[in-house]
Amino acid sequence: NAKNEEAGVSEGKKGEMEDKIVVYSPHGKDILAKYEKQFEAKYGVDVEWLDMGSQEILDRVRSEKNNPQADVWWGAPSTNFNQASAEGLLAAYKPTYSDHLDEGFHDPEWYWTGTSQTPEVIMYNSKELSKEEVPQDWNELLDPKWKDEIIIRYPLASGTMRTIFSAMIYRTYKDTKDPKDGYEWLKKLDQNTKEYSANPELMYNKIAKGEGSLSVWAMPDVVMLKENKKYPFEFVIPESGTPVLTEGIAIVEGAKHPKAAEAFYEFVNTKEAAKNLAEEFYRIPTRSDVPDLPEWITSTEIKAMDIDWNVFQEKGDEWMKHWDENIKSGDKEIKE
Amino acid sequence: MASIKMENVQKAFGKTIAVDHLNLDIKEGEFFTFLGPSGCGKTTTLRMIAGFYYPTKGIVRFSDKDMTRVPPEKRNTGMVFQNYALFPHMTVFENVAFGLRVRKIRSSELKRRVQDALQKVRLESYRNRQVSQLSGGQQQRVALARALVIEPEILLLDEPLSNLDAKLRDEMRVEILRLQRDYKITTIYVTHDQAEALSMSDRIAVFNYGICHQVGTPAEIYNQPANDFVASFIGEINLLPVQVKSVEHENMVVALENGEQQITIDVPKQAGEGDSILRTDKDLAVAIRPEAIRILDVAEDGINIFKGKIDSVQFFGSVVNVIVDVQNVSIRVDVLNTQEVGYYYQGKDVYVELPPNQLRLIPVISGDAP
Amino acid sequence: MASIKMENVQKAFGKTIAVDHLNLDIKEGEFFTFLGPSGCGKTTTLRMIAGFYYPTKGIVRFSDKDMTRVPPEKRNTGMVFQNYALFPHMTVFENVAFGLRVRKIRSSELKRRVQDALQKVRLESYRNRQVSQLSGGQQQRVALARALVIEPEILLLDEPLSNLDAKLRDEMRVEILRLQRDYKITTIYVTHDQAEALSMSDRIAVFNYGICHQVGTPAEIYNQPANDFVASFIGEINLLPVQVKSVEHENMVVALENGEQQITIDVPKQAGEGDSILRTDKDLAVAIRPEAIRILDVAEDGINIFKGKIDSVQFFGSVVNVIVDVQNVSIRVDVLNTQEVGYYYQGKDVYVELPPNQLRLIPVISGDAP
Amino acid sequence: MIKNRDTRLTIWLLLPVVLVLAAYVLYPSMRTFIESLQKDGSISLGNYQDFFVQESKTNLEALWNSVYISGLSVLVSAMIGIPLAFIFNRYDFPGRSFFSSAAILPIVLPSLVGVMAFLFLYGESGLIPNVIKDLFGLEQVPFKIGGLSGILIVHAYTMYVYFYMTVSAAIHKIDPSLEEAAYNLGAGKFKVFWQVTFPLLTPAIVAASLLVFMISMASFSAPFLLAGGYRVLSLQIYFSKINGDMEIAATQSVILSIVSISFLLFMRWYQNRKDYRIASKGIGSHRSEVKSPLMKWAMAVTGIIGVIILLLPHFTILLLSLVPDGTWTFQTYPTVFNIENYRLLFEDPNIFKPLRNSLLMAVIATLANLVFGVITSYVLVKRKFVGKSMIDILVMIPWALPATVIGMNLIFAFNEPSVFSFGQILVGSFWILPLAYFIRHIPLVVRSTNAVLEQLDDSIEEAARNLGAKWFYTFRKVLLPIIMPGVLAGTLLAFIESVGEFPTSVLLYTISNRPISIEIMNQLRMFNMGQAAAYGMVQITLIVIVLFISNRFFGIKAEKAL
Ligand SMILES: Nc1ncnc2c1ncn2[C@@H]1O[C@H](COP(=O)(O)OP(=O)(O)OP(=O)(O)O)[C@@H](O)[C@H]1O
Ligand SMILES: Nc1ncnc2c1ncn2[C@@H]1O[C@H](COP(=O)(O)OP(=O)(O)OP(=O)(O)O)[C@@H](O)[C@H]1O
Ligand SMILES: [Mg+2]
Ligand SMILES: [Mg+2]
Repeated sequence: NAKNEEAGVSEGKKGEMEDKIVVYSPHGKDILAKYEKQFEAKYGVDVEWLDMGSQEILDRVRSEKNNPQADVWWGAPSTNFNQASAEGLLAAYKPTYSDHLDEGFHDPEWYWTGTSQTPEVIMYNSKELSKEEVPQDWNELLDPKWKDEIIIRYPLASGTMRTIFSAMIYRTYKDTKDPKDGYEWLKKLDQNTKEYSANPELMYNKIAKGEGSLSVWAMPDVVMLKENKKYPFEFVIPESGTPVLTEGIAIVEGAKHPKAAEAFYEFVNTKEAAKNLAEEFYRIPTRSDVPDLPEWITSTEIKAMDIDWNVFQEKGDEWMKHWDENIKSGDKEIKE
Repeated sequence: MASIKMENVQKAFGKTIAVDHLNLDIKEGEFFTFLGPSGCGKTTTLRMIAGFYYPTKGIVRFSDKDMTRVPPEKRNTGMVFQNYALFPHMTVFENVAFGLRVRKIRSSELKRRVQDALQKVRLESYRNRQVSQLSGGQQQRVALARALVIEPEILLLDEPLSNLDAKLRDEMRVEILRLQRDYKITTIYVTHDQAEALSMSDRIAVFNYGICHQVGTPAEIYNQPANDFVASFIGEINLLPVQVKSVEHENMVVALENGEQQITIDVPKQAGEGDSILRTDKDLAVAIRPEAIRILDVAEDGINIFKGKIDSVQFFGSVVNVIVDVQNVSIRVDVLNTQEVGYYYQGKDVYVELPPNQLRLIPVISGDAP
Repeated sequence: MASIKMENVQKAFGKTIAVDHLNLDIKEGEFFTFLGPSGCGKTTTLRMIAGFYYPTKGIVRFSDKDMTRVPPEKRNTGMVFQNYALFPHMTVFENVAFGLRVRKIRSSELKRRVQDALQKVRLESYRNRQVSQLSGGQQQRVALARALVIEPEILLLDEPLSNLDAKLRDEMRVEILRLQRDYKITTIYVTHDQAEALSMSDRIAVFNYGICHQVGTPAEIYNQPANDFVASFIGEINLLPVQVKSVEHENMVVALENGEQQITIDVPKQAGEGDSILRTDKDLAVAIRPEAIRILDVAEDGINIFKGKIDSVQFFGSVVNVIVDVQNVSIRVDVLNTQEVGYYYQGKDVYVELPPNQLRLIPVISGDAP
Repeated sequence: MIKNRDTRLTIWLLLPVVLVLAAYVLYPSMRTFIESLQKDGSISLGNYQDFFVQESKTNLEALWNSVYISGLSVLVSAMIGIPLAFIFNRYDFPGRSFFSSAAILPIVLPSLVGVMAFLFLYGESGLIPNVIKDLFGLEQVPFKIGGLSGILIVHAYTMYVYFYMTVSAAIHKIDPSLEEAAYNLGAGKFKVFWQVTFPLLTPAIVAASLLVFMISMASFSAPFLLAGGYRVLSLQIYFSKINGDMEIAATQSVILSIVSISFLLFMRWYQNRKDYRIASKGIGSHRSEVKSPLMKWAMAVTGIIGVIILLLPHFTILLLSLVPDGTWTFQTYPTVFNIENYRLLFEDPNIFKPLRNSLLMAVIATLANLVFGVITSYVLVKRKFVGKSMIDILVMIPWALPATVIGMNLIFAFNEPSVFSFGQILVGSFWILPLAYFIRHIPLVVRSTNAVLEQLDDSIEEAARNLGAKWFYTFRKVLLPIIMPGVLAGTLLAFIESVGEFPTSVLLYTISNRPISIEIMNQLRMFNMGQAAAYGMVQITLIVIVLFISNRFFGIKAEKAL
């Protein structure tokens, strides 16, 4: 019946739809090009997209506030969307599949809805380390034996890393309301960290070539690298639980092509689309009604950390700023 | 052809006054020269005539028309710049044709006139050369042709020869005179070379520190300088500071400042001139050209004959320059380089005669310079 | 002080031979001048002496020591460049001190010597100025002081006056001579100005197209030029192509090429010279300086007196230049600007006398130039 | 009443110059400044206070690091650029003219891939260290770059060109007789160099130092990629902006600008303190005689090695573009080579769009630069008016400001309608990028035009007017043709830099004008190193073709631009 529903939507609105739609998305050329083609074939609406980092999208949507260029923002951690909706950058839209989304997978006011989940994991170079040696939980990363083995993406510009670091603080913060222990933890991690890489590509490269052997990163990316790009990577899901990010989609406030935007919004999160994304692009769907998911999703047991994302949004900047200014050892890179 | 009149012209650059109280009256077809040392305002005056500067005060007229504020492109003057200012990206032909193109002359006539001008400066065969491939003298001729081809009413030449060597200068001088006579253009020539000025000009204006000291024919300027600056700037001259002793009808007697010699001077025939100079509050000097002085081996009878000793003899080619010391006053005497020259040698005792009719009493203004 | 000897020196740049077959012998303390038109190899020769070029062939000796390949900084010559080449980033004092600093002279002595040199060129009060704040003449004196302060054995001056105006040139000339005499340094002076060369030098070498045509004292060069190039390059001269008619003991008779006039020439006293010139395969010409010719109003008795008509009169200051046409041969006569000058005017019939003892028969080589 | 025609003309010419500078340089900067004064909704200096008294001192640290890196970059670039300029301009050896052109190749390196190429070359797992390690059987790689040293090396590599170009030009202008005078006074080679030649190069060195300092202050790609944790001000601005702290970003921008402009003023003062004008009166200069043949060949060999080192990053990009993605991950050396990346690239129907965009925008911006540069420079050099030095400084400001700041300025100024944008919102439109390129390259074109105009004798213009030509005719038919070659050299350089521009592009691009550099960045973001490199190769080829054509058919040499 979902199929009919969707068909109804499309047929009903086809006539009034604008002839163009602009999508901002960090999903990259492969995904975007594919959905562009399908959407254009189906609706005859010209899809244009810009791919850039989610943080950059937020930044850009902000600077284009007076003259919005984008219609749809597809893909970013929910924290980014929360921030954007707080600044009035998003338009509310309740999609047809809203019933199939669990509580945490959408904005209460429907400013965004989730499309996929991203658990954060410990990633390692499978040529350098065996499955047994690898730390099984966050705290094991602090073991001095990993000194100078850990290479981390520079967290300030990375939603993934911000989430992980915030989660590390949040673990104790939620009880004590004091980030001190978390800061302590991060300080120790910093001592084991060899380098903060400017972009993911550099981090992959360094870990693949053995300059370091451990990192923390998002699971779908690790799987994708391993399967598609033949990197010698494996991952471990921390035993004590891991933050699971929700990636979402939203319509930009003041969008110039609102009808087409809604169509696209629906289109990329149909059951088929979700399944396809899971199979081809290693994304774990948020919809609870997607059948026949690939084996790596069903067999992996993820223990999600219980997180109040509002706290993340509220405190995140402050925590990261503190990390940046007080924890990160500035001479890390100058040492060599 | 046009006459040029400058009426009480002044030009100031900020606080420096480059030209002041200038009154000039240049006749049609005249070859007029501005002469003076570096920085005396020659170029400034020329540029006011060309229209590159506007006078601070005063009026510039061409044939009685007020041109003071007319822009340069409307003045129809032809100018040859000191460095020629040829357009480096054009050939000789194009350079010369430029002024005609601006005037929208028909192509066939343009060709004819350029050809004609190039012929006049004897450069027909160079017409398609780039100007950078010409020698200095040839470049100058292109500059001349370029200025002449537009048939200007006035030709302005700003030290056009100062970059050339002596030999080439001589040739170019003849060339310029020939062309000026051919075209019969009112011409103003700027130079600091007095030989050039004397040999070429109809009339000369001598400048110093922005002031025009004298205007006159070469012979007037040379033989009757208005003051010691003009006298010493034009050619060599002996200037002896003196005090007037007595004035009679036909001559006067002056004393050198060392007080020992007395010199007799013929009073110029023009009535009153002798008087006016006596009424000036300036110091006075007796001036005599070195070539006007005679050297005598033995004392002769006559006036103004003084005993002296030869201090040095310098050989300048056609002229030999003998410095005679007359009781600590150095007197320069020029004699032609003929057979007798060998007779003069350092230390020889001689007599010098200063003919009274060649002596002139002039005011000394050198101390007055700003 | 040192003597300089150049033995069969040649310098080629690629295919152009700038200097060839050069033999010079410059004595200690001499003021020696290289004279010649632009591009004749003067600078090249000077630079070989300074060590900036190495000769392609031949040997350069200073006081009999072979210096041919010694680098410039080891030659102890002082050079004044045409453009002065003052260091723009240093003050006057620092410029002059440079050579001493290089020699590691103690500071107190250095000060004394620089002070001394600046005094000699009369620039003490300018010591702390930047060189760009000096006038051309002052800059030249700095350049001189800089070259002199190191007490070089040889002083080299490459057209040091060519950028100055006539007045300043005269002053600087005197200055240079005074300093050369003071310091008693062997000096080589490069110029293309013949008046300069004649008035300053002990000896002169005249160059053209890389060849040295004559070496001699100014009087020798002027009065006994080796050929028509030297004759016409040094001062004005009348050159009349002739054919020898008859040779006697004390004089010979030649005919002008128009065949009408016959001229009698005293044979020089030096034995054989008259002969050698007759044996050359070159064309011959009679040379006479314009100042040696006399103008007569009426025919007088005597030899070499010809009738003619005044073609033009040009006023050059101390000298008046009269062109007399003698049956289509132009003869230039210089007379001093004295009272009588007014007597000469265009079209006047006159007689010219060419004194036989002032006439010289010389070979014509002008056609030989490469 | 305006006194005369000339003054009137000056005013007419000045008008557009002042307008453009006010609208696109001054106004955006002022907007940023005003933004920096906003704190919690009121106007105050609070942001500046925070900057300096902040407890952790990160901002001060970043400021210090920026200045420190910029200072070092100046030193290192000078140490490479000056000797190279000497070798190529003072000595004649086989292949000299080829090498002297090759020496400017670093400017055709695309910024992002270029930096990546450096990592692949000299990083810990880079080719060179590993080749050396394997050749000599070492335990460890002998050296690697990263962090500070990485930034420095990349800066030195890309910025020595400025020293090379300015010093080369200055060497040509030095009258050789000055050096000869020093030899003649007994100074040896060493002394002559240090006491005469080198001081005379001061203006050129000052100019180049200024450039390198300002560009290093503003440098983005290198610290961004090479030193994730090393704090420099240009990155701080970027992160503040990303974090949403616009006021802080503006404050940091203003402070960075103040440092750069102070340095600019300091250098001007220093240069004007002494007189370096060579009072030569036009004596033909001659090359010193060539010494031993051994020397000659040593020079040639040094030249060849130098050029190989210069070209290594370009070769690395070529190499990367030939290695299919996924075959060079953990392996030390790549094993598979094919043109898969190019195939993938050219399969994309949209491949040529960024290329076309970049070219189109570069052409628009450069044309504007050409027109504006010539007029501005003419007014500055040949006309007299009050406030000249003010205009002079305004012209230089786009160099004193980091590209990121220029981008920010434009966002602040033009994300709402203003008179200067004819009532349009420029942010998000096609025109914002050409405008940004135009602004960034104002100083470049004006400077190179100044250089030719200053050499042009005033009397040329006067001669034309004397012959009856009006000002505009004179300008068109006489001045322009004479100065064009010099002007075009500067314009060519501006064009090349526009084609590869990254830091402002990343802030301002939109769908309709996405340029090459952004395309490359996105390939990188999607881990398609190979395709990014292939794209980089396309960009390099494009620029080289432009260079070649302009050199070959129009005789314009970009290396003569400064
Ligand atoms: N544009 C100007 N601005 C300021 N002062 C000027 C300007 N042009 C000339 N002067 C000053 O005016 C005076 C006269 O200058 P001018 O150029 O007329 O001299 P000149 O007689 O042509 O000298 P020279 O023989 O050196 O060319 C000089 O003191 C000069 O410094
Ligand atoms: N470095 C060089 N390379 C090639 N040819 C040269 C070089 N230097 C001089 N020449 C040539 O050698 C000849 C003599 O030049 P030189 O400079 O000695 O002339 P000059 O007598 O000093 O002339 P001027 O009076 O013009 O200075 C000229 O034909 C010149 O072109
Ligand atoms: Mg002048
Ligand atoms: Mg010379």
